Amino acid sequence: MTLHIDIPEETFSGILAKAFRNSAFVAGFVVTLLILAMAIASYAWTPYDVTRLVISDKTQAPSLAHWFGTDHFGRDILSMVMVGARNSIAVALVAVGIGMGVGVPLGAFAAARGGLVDEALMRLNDLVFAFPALLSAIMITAIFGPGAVNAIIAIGIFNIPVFARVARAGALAIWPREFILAARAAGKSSTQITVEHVLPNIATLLLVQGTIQFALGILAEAGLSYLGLGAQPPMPSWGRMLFDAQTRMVVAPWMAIFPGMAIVVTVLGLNLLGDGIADILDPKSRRQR
Amino acid sequence: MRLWKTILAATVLALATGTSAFAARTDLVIGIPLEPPHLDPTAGAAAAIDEVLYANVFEGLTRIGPKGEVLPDLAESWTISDDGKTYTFKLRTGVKFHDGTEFDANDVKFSLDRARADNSVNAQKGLFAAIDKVDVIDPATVKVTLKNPQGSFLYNMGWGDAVIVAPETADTNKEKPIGTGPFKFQNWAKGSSITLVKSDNYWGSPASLDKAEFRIVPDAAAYVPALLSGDIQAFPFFDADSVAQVKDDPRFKVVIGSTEGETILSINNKKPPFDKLQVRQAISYALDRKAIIDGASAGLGQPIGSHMSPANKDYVDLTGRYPHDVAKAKELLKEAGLENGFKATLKLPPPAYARLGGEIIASELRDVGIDLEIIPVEWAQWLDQVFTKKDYDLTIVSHTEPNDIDIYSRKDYYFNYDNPAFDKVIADLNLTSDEAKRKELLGQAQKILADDAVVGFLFELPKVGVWDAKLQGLWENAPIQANDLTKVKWSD
Amino acid sequence: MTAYLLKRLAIAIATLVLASMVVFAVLEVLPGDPARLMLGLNASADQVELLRNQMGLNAPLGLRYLRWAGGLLSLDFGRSYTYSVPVIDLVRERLAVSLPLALIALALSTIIAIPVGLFSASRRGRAGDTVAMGAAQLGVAVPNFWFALMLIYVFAVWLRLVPAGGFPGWGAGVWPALKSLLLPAVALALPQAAILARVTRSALIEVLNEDYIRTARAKGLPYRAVLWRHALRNAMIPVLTILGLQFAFLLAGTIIIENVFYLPGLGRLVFQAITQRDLIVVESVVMLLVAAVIAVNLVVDLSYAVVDPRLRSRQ
Amino acid sequence: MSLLEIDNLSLTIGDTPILKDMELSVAPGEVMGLVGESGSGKSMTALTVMRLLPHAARATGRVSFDGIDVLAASEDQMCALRGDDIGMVFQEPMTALNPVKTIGEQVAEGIRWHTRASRADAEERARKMLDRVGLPSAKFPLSRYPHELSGGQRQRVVIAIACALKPKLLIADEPTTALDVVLQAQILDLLRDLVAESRMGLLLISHDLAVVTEIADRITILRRGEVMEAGDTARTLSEQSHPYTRQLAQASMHVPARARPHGAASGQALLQVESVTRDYPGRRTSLLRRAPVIRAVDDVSLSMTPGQSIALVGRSGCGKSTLARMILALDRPSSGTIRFRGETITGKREAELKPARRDMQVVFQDPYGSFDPRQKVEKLVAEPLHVLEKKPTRAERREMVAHALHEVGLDQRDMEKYPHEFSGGQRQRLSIARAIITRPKLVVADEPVSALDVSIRAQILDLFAELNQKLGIAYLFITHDLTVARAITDDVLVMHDGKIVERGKTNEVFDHPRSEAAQALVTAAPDLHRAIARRMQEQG
Repeated sequence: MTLHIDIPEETFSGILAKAFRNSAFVAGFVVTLLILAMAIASYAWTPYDVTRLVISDKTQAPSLAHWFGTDHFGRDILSMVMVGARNSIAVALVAVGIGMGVGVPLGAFAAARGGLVDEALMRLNDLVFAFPALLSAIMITAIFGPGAVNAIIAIGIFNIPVFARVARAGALAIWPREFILAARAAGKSSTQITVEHVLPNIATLLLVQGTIQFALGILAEAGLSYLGLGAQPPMPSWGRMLFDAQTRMVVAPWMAIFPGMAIVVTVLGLNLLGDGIADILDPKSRRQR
Repeated sequence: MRLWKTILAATVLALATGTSAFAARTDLVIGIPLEPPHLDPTAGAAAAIDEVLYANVFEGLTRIGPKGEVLPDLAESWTISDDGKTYTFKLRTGVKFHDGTEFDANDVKFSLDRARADNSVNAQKGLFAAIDKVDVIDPATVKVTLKNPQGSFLYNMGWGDAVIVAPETADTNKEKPIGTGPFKFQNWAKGSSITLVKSDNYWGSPASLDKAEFRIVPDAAAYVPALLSGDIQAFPFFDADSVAQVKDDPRFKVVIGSTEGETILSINNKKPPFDKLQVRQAISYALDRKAIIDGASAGLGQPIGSHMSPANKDYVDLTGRYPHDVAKAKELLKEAGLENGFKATLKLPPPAYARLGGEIIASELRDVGIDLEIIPVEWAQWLDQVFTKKDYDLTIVSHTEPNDIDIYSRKDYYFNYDNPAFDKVIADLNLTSDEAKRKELLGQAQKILADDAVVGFLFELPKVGVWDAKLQGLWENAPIQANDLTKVKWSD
Repeated sequence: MTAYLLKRLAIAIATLVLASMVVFAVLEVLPGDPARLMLGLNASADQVELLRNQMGLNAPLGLRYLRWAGGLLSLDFGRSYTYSVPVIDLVRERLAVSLPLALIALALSTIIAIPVGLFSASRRGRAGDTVAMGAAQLGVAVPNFWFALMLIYVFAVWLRLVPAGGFPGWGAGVWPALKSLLLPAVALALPQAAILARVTRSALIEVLNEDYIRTARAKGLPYRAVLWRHALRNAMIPVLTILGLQFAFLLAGTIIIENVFYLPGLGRLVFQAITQRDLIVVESVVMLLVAAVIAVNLVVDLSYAVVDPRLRSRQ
Repeated sequence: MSLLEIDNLSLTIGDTPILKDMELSVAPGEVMGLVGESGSGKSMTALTVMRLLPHAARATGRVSFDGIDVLAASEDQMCALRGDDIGMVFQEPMTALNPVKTIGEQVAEGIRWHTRASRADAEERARKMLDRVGLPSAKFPLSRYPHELSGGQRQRVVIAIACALKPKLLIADEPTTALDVVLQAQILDLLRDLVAESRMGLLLISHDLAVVTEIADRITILRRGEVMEAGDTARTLSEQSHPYTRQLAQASMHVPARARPHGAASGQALLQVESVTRDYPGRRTSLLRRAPVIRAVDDVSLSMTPGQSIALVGRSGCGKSTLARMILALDRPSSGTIRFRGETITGKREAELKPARRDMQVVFQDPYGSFDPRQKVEKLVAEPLHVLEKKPTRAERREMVAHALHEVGLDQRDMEKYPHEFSGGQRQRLSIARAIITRPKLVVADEPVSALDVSIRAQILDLFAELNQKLGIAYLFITHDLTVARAITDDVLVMHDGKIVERGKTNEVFDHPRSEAAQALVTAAPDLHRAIARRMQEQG
């Protein structure tokens, strides 16, 4: 099932100008930027110190002092969301990094080499895909102990076959192209060809897949920390905040609303960004011939 | 969009007719957090087994009442010899097991001998250690001779692990429990619920409930919706944090009682720097019990200064020994040569008191310079790493067994605490049955533990019970891990 | 066709064996001793050792693997440490919850997603399309346990139409059992429907650009007939792929939903088994899930051949 | 009253103008040829008549078919017309049929839709129609799937679909462009018979003047959406009153000036191919028997001398591209050896091929596919320098690229641009620049001009001729177009089913083809001179 790839034909500046007319891209870009800024800002400053527990002002409603209200330990939820962003983004980003870093070369190599190597990689992929992702992530964190690092590894492992499959499909669509034959006629080795010609041409495909996996990573991290297997206290995480909020839904609904919204907005932003990029660089949408 | 509207309307209509009308009720659904691994109280330590079966399905010679007092049960009455070593129990007659077989003295001898045998898998073998021999005088009388007088023997015979089972069904109790209680076992849907129904051949006054279902609800978050939607009518051990959501609701009653659970910050006494007394005392000074109770148990539960439940008649209030004093704690740390603090790990088992309490304690100890790394563990890992291998610095756990101050004298218990003076007090306690003498000895024991700051004594785990306002007869306290339904009935 | 079938079958079996080795190896590393857990606080060390031998935990690794794998083939999964009951019975009970839940969720997701995908593909770029895809974006972004919470408080607590959780068992009648599966199924179906709608839409748009669609229109077929008779069938392959993945996820990935609704499903069985170090249950159920996923993939592969004749003859 | 009347039709898609005040009419039984280069709007005219335009299209003016005002008709009216009164055949047969439906279903569908016939009747008529277009039921049962048919056979199915209900007007948009010469002749004959048989009007759209001249009664020449000239085919093409018509006609017949064949072959042979064979594993029909072997190249031997230019002609699928790739060492022969400048190159590892690669390069067919759009021209043209012994410095490299660009008639500054900033013809020049930058001894050109428009094709052939003279590069020209072979090469090899069936001087072979395959090629190949002459006789 090879993917039919039309190579977009546009200069970089042309693409950029086009990007800012695409609503999905702009919305996604702005939201993602905001969340990133919030996460980075939290290193320097947050309205309150998230490690200080002030039991006396426990579960206060949103007020001028605490815009998002306080949680069951009296911690400021806005600060927790900001620091939580740092954790979620870090986990998802590194997990995608692992997925791409290992998956893409594997996929590209399999496509370039073909034959036995390709078959072996595909079987490996099927094997990892066969394992239920969330369950296996739980097994991994149960073995090595919960914590952000283990969550990264658990989520990262399941990104590898995704990128391997996408990279392979993309590369297989590029290899029969004539400019590859020309490069072979110029005596270039399959590795040189992969680096110079194949990877740049499937870059957009990987970028789009990257944003999607990033968004899924955020959700996976939230799921793991909801089960108590993600980042450990005093490091706040959105999933954990949702878990703590559950038993206080009726009394303190803001404890559930704001972290939930943070997850939704971040994932929405990333998906829109992904869609925007796909639309901009997808030649089919522009071909009116 | 038209399609959507029709689908929504149809589902709402169909579901509305399905809810059950409220008849005068004789059934009850009780929510419990943990599912028992099996249904034989004489072969497992899990509290959940007793919570379902104690007094409802199985009965012992004696029984522990709602206030922790010892009541007669299958033993109608008993006489104790002067030297306190031989007990002669007069058994009730005409008692039948749920499978119709007769109950008599032979069953008692079989149960006691089985529990104290070498290859017995009974989780509390210590209860029977003092027994020398058991003799059947006649079908309604049993004589038990002890090796040495034991003040708590009658109390011990009231434990869930000491219930009387029939030889024919002893081995199959794990799956199909056969006892003599007012309820008999009906069905066990693994992972979901255990159902008991009224026994038709009970010797005593029959239960008022026809059917009692214990439904397993592991996630505290699901308690409130289950209550509010009427799925479950009673939670004997409700989640402290969720109480705020139901306490003003007229449909429900919130009953705060006490348990035998001393919630403590256990310290590994042999592991430096915790082997230094000043460090352990500094920790006790750093703890703000009130904040911990507010944060971890929604303000419910009494602070404790030593290993004794305030509801116990021999309780000595030692909470004043270490008031919350950050400066004193820092001073003590300086004395111990650790003025700029140190790092340590805090391993937390799953229950809410541990996971919430742990975060608060970590924050409080951080104020005095002790930087704790929180490591959440499951019970299996806790038992393996903390309890068996003693591979821990600090941990939080609530010891819910009654009268268990003697654990500090047990050899290689996970506290790694070894104080001959304390061991002597406990040894004397075991030998005396005179109440006044026992009270004096227990007081000494509590004082030693407080002075040595063996652990950080936090609070007595409250029993937070929430059930339908029209429900009567459920216990307020939990002197023993049980949900005695014998007296439970609907008021309307 | 048979060549295609046999090749896929051989691959499936190879993957299965490989997976069983991985599962066994991973679980040997798992810290925590099940025997100690079963005996509780006061059991002495030699009692624990006695139990370990009884359960054969001390036998050499290779032997235990072969014994276990052999058992798997004869469907004798061995006895659970915590429940001391044959694992197969446990699994059968839990499957009675997880399988219908997965099927209902999959049905719900398909019934919602395919029409929405078709609708927005045929109105590409217009208002209907952007609204539908906006909703799909939201559907994917909402964490399903958060959505489940909302569902409980609206439909169970406030409207009291459905139970807030728990599973009465099929014995208690089909309707009450179904009612208790409804909310969890909806909570699971939402993100899946969102993903499936987006995939259906992009697959259809891809197909609608093909030349044979223009040939069909040149035959005089109106747009709607072209969409149903020509476009939909060609767009099936990517849709089938996603359906296969979703069913595999719905079978095993629902731990969180099972927790929120306290349903005795497969997910929670394995989650508890991991926490209680009930190795036999974890190994067997994970293997069962892996086998199910491989079977589903095999079915999806075969359905490709049914949908697309080109695959039938190819190597 | 003519069947189809279009006058001052203007069409814009989004904000780009496509057609301006266009007129055209087709009478029943008449064949109207619509000729124009790519981008002239000829396909859009057809789609306007069928009302199959994209959303953003806006059409003004009058298009009347059989008295019906097409532009004002409702969608239902148009659905009733399409497939029943107007049939359409498209260019690309490989993708024109639905891959998941049988050919029977796809032909019968139109019939059932319009006539409400029962399944059995519709299939019966479909069966008859398929026989009529030359797909006998013995070999082509209704249950066959498109992927089981060749390009030519699929085009016949498309024609069957279009003519199933004996439409009044048949529109054929470049029906044979994707087929080889012999197939093209067969399909044109089929169209001519079908039109004559039921007095259908035929609007034949093509960029190939020769094809249109052979079949069309009247002709309309379109350029950038405007009608340049229209009238009887013979008169219009012989008088060539409009300058654009003249330019088109001459370009079609252009033969580049070649002073003299490059110095007679002397010295050591450049290339020797000795009994080379290439087998591919066929589809495994049953599990037990080994898969039947497909022999693409069968025991081929040839040799080339420096500076010589040879044409390799044959129908599509005859193995000429496979042979070329083996010569370029991009594919390994199953048996036989290839020696290039005395060195055996078959069976060598990539590293050992470096010296050979320095002296041979390749030019491909598709100008859009032969360049990586992600890189600038400078890097692309300089790619072959990779094989040079000593790597040139950046400055030297830019110098060599500038020189190569100049040689192919492009500007130095083009080095900084991306491939998509060039037209099809310019890209082919870039391709040639890339091929000659290392001063190779042999350039293999695989259908280098077949994707280009007529006028540009002539310029590129001139460039090839000029470079052959100046740099003494030997060419191996692969083409299915005999006029190209005749124009540019001295010798020709005719291939059929993997074998070389005839070889010799290009003109001699083409004037007196001996082998049966060569004869078929020569008779089928459209030739503008011959076509005009024949038309003149008919139309007097």
